[in-house]
Amino acid sequence: MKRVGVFICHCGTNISAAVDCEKVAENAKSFPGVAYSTDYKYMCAEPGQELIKKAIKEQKLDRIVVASCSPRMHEPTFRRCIESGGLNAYLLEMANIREHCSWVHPDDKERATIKATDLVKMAVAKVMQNEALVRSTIPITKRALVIGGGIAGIQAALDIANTGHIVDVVEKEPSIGGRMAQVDKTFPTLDCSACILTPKMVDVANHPNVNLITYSEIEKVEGYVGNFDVTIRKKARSVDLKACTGCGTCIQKCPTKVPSEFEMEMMDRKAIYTPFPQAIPNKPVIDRENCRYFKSGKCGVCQKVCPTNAVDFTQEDELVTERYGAIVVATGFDLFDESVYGEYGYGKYKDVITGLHFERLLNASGPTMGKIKRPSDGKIPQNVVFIKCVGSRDEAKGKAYCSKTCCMYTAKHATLVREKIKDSNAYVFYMDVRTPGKGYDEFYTRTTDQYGAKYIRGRVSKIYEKGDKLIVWGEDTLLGRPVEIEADMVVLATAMVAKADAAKLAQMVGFSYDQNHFYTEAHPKLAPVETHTAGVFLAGACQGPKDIPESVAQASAAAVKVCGLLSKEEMPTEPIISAVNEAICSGCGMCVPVCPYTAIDLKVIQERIHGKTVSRKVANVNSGLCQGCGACTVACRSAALNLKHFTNEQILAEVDALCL
Amino acid sequence: MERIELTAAWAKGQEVLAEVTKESGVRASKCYQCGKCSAGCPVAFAMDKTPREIMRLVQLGLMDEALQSHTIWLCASCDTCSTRCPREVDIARVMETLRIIAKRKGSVAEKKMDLFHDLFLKSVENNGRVHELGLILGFNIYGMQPLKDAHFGPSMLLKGKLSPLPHTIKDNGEVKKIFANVRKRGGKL
Amino acid sequence: MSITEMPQNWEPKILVFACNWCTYAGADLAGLSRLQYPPNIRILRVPCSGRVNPQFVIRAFQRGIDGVLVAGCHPGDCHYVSGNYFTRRRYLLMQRLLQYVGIDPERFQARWISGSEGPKFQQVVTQITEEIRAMGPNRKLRDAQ
Amino acid sequence: MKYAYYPGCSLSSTGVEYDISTKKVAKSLGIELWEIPEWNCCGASSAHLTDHLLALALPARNLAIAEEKGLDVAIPCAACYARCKATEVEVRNSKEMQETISAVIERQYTGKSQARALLDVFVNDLGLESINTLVNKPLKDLKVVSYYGCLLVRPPKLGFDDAEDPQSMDKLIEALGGTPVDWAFKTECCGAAHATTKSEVGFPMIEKILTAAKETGADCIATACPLCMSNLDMRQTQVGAKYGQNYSLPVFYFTELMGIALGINPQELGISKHFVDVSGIVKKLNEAAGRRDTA
Ligand SMILES: Cc1cc2nc3c(=O)[nH]c(=O)nc-3n(C[C@H](O)[C@H](O)[C@H](O)COP(=O)(O)OP(=O)(O)OC[C@H]3O[C@@H](n4cnc5c(N)ncnc54)[C@H](O)[C@@H]3O)c2cc1C
Ligand SMILES: Cc1cc2nc3c(=O)[nH]c(=O)nc-3n(C[C@H](O)[C@H](O)[C@H](O)COP(=O)(O)OP(=O)(O)OC[C@H]3O[C@@H](n4cnc5c(N)ncnc54)[C@H](O)[C@@H]3O)c2cc1C
Ligand code: SF4
Ligand code: SF4
Ligand code: SF4
Ligand code: SF4
Ligand code: SF4
Ligand code: SF4
Ligand code: SF4
Ligand code: SF4
Repeated sequence: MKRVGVFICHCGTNISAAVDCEKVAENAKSFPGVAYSTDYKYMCAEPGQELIKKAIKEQKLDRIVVASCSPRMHEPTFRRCIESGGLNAYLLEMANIREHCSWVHPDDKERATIKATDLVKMAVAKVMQNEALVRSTIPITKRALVIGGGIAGIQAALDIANTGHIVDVVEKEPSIGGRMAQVDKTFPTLDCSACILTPKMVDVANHPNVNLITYSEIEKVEGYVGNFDVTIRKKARSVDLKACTGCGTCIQKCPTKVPSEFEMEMMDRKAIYTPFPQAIPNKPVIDRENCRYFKSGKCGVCQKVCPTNAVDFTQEDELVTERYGAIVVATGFDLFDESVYGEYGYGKYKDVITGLHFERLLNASGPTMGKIKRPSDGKIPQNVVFIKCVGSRDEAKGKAYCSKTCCMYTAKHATLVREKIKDSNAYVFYMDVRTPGKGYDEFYTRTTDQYGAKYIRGRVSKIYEKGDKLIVWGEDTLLGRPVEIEADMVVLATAMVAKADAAKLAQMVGFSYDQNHFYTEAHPKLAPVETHTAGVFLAGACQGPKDIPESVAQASAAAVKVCGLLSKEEMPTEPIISAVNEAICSGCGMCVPVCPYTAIDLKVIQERIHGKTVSRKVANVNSGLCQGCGACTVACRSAALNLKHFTNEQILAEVDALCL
Repeated sequence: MERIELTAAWAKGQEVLAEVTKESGVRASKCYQCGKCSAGCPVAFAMDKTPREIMRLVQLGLMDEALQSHTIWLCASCDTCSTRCPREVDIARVMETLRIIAKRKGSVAEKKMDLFHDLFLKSVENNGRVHELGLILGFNIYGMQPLKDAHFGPSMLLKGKLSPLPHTIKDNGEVKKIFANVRKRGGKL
Repeated sequence: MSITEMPQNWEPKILVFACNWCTYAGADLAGLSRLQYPPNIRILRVPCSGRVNPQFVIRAFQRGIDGVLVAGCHPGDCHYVSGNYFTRRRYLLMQRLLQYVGIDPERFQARWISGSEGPKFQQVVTQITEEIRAMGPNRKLRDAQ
Repeated sequence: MKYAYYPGCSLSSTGVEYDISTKKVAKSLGIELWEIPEWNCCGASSAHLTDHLLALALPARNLAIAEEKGLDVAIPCAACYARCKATEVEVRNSKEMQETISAVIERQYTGKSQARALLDVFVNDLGLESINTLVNKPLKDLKVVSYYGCLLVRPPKLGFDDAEDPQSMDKLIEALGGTPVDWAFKTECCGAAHATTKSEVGFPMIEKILTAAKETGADCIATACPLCMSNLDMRQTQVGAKYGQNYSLPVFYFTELMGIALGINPQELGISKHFVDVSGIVKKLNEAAGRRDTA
């Protein structure tokens, strides 16, 4: 026999003013299963809790209903209370007779009392079906993985490592550093990007808790929070990192020149190369697609000149599998392919370039040694036109969103043109100037006031070459007149877009992305670094356009989340999850696509039927992934799935209790 | 400059704005006033308002001003603006619709152009095809500029480029019917 | 049953399935803000509006409930990513099913009410109570039993 | 290969040579053109300014006749093509419009018969390689800027070529043995719509295009539209006089250049009907061909 105890709270007069608590307690005595019912002034207070504990013992109660405030307020309190009274925490139900009753019906005590009675009746009916549930735990592997070694990945890795946890950083390129390494100076302070980035790169490389795994990619991810099994492909570098001293002799002697990706193809690199001088690791890699040895079997110069015998043509890709407790994804962004703007002639006119090209032109170790020169003829441009929102805020040809960084970096570029080129003009075509951020608008104001850049409100419609000039057609929308500029160079502030392989990576790790393939945070305001997948966190521009300060802030936030997770030995799991009744599951698989957390898969079980062993498919809920939403239970036509603590039977019992 | 009282203007423009929206299929609110249309418009130099300004007038419901502008008549229907608009606003279609409505309302800023189109269509209705010589002569006579482009005439005739007689199709009943049917459906031709 | 046979003092009884994260919290907020509404609704807490099996709704009508409201987070705001998306799809199916079994489909409603929309909660349940009251008691299935 | 052929009004007057050269070239390429009997004016520059339904109905009649024959329509004039294409697309995309139009023209038109630009047909259906193999008098050393005009490749969603930097005519010139010259005014509007009614507006537009073409050092302009032709050829001297320029820049229909390359006697193609003298170019081509013959 089940013995339910019912406890009606007055909440001082908060409840009792509108609900006749004694009467409700009295009514409850007649509900099936109720062995004891009482009311009290303050249930959550020490004496109230003692009252419950005492009743459990004296009345031999095996399940409890508390009718009081919202369970969102005190469910944990009363769960702890009955637990210390010797009952399983999940043998509690609450009836919300304050927020949902007394407070909203203060003037109709009779009907409020009827309603409170109904609510208690429902809770009693439900609790009769409650089962003891146990919170289990899963062990946590105390090692974190950071995917992507840009500024966001570097910062996250450093913060995690500094708390004493081990971090692996997997970077696709031969060096860490990301886009920030390509940028020359950074807004809003104009300090040199390398000067602030390089020390961080060195720190992360030298940190005893950090393993850099460069020139590598994620191949497979299995498992879930606490225990992700990740397979990493270490691409053949053709240089033995341990033997190589980074002397650079091989690079000097290599006869093969290839346009450098890092320098936006405005300069050459060799087939054996480091992407940039401050690269980390500062050891070369052979680009097998272009190396003569790999193309024709001839050459091998680098191997011959290497004093330490580090060049190894026979190296092969290596697959390693490692277990991690948490993952930070920090894979950054790409730039929009502006060649879709036929009217701007990108790709056709050499002196129409992107902002990133311009960064390299500004950089002292770039193709022009930091002198702003035109790619076509090396002349110093006098009139430089900047066009903002290229590919951003353009539904027709590009992306609908704002790329957030380009207003600022264009202001930076315009400032630098005026600073570096005597008598130059910087014209900026803009639609809006978006500079929210500390010191940002002041920076923009200096660009116009102090540096005299000319801002023209309007989008450019056409650029064409006339002699060695570029004619730019725009409208000054503030004047309402078409305008034309004879420019020497045009710089397009192209949109920040998701990495080409962003969706693939998200599918592999198992979290969601938006229509633009930026990664989706768990909540846009309150969980901006979490994903919907427990244990996977986001940092930097892979989640959406961001500048460096924001990327760093997000990285540190993600690191805290990771450390919070790794600081525990094991993790309790919520027992309110879905369970499969294998006996009646038909294996139809209807439930599988419904689960937002991909917690359900089909497994094969062996059964003995009439003395024969047969195997069949049944659904299998991964308790580490299930979050207990219950969507699957509705999808199952055989009613083989049920959600613990909110079972079909429990809910139907509540419905019946209310109606009958 | 005269101050516009926006609330009253907005209320007044609603009916025409609804017509423009319905007939052009363009929601003016989509335009974010970037000016790319005007920047590339080949006729902008001759217009009294840039195409973007026309869109702005429509957005604010200042329909009289839009309908009375020369711009809508000067637009060459080249589609440059619609092709490049980042918000996929079909401005050329808005211009077209405004012209049609201006004509309907009798507020035509470029009377001569309007006359030409009328003659053109009359020629089509009567002959099934356009008789270029007749059209040009007619236009210049009605338009009070009898000698305009006259110097092209003789050499055109010589080159066999202008026929003194209209080209007609044998049975023009079908084309006449098309005009009649369009009129029946409310077309003001 | 004709209107004249309507029991005296009849009050509609309405069952509200409220998702734990949005609508239940919205109802709590209505309480905290002391926003009054008719005492005809009874809230049944579910983790997500997507947990509501059409079976539950049918059962309630069978047992004589006068109206059912399923309420959850706004589309796109679901605590469980996509649960309310299923609710949306099932809603129309449910209404058709009810029509089939002879219940006025208007007795069944689905609404999106977030945790910060206390006033909206008040407004929605007030409105629904009045609508159901106007429809009179649901007898169809109970009588058929 | 068989197409319905819609010449349009201009090709029987100002653009006769376009009609003549089209027919000759199609014949030697083995393309059969079935001229739509009793075709009517598509309403080109005027109908769409007066009434949207009329603007769709006029071209629809011609398209409907072609549809009855089961043929797509090859259209040389860019303006006619644009109107016909707009009709085809609107009818195909809306059942309602299809019914309305069919009722207005009192013929059935479903949008199945497609409006095709003649250039598109030559370049994409017949193909550049086939054309190239038939060339026997290549346009050697002839530098040509291709002028597509504003209507041929717009709107981009309907076009058969890139709306900002179309290539088909350039590639065709190349296939004919000529040298296509890249420039930025391929699709700039020449203001043909205002040629008669407000020519003062058209002049600066024509000036821009002719100046840009001249600056590239090209020998001539190739065009695909009789309205562009009138503006660039017939009005060239007038515009030149106004801006103090002597362009002397011959303008050809691309079909004329094709005809010449295919070995058809230039006179038969109607090139003597041009206003700007083309004899210099013909002579140059003949000399080149002669050199080749004797070599
Ligand atoms: C022209 C320009 C100028 C700018 N100027 C400034 C400025 O002055 N100030 C400022 O604050 N911001 C500036 N920014 C913005 C700044 O570049 C970004 O905020 C910053 O780079 C974002 O860092 P991140 O680490 O998120 O991404 P990234 O820098 O893109 O780094 C991502 C890293 O992940 C790696 N990766 C990608 N995919 C994978 C994968 N599948 N597996 C493994 N590794 C992967 C990449 O190789 C890369 O190393 C500028 C941006 C541009 C385009
Ligand atoms: C009108 C308006 C609308 C907004 N709307 C949005 C929106 O829609 N979305 C959005 O994302 N953001 C919005 N914001 C911004 C949002 O309010 C802030 O981002 C957010 O409140 C910042 O949180 P905070 O904790 O940093 O600061 P606060 O919210 O200011 O909290 C600071 C706390 O510190 C306490 N405190 C201050 N000094 C001391 C002291 N010396 N000792 C102890 N305690 C102290 C204060 O009492 C306060 O409780 C809005 C802001 C405004 C003004
Ligand atoms: S349990 Fe809730 S209702 Fe009771 S006294 Fe505490 S706060 Fe008030
Ligand atoms: S591979 Fe050899 S030569 Fe090249 S940098 Fe390393 S040690 Fe020097
Ligand atoms: S083998 Fe390849 S990498 Fe080495 S020197 Fe030759 S080309 Fe360069
Ligand atoms: S940040 Fe500025 S330039 Fe960049 S997309 Fe946004 S508004 Fe345009
Ligand atoms: S309850 Fe929700 S999270 Fe759990 S398995 Fe079912 S659908 Fe997935
Ligand atoms: S649990 Fe239900 S839905 Fe899932 S496979 Fe089994 S029978 Fe099908
Ligand atoms: S281009 Fe489009 S969005 Fe921009 S002003 Fe013109 S109509 Fe508006
Ligand atoms: S269609 Fe009209 S408004 Fe648009 S660019 Fe052409 S001439 Fe200008």
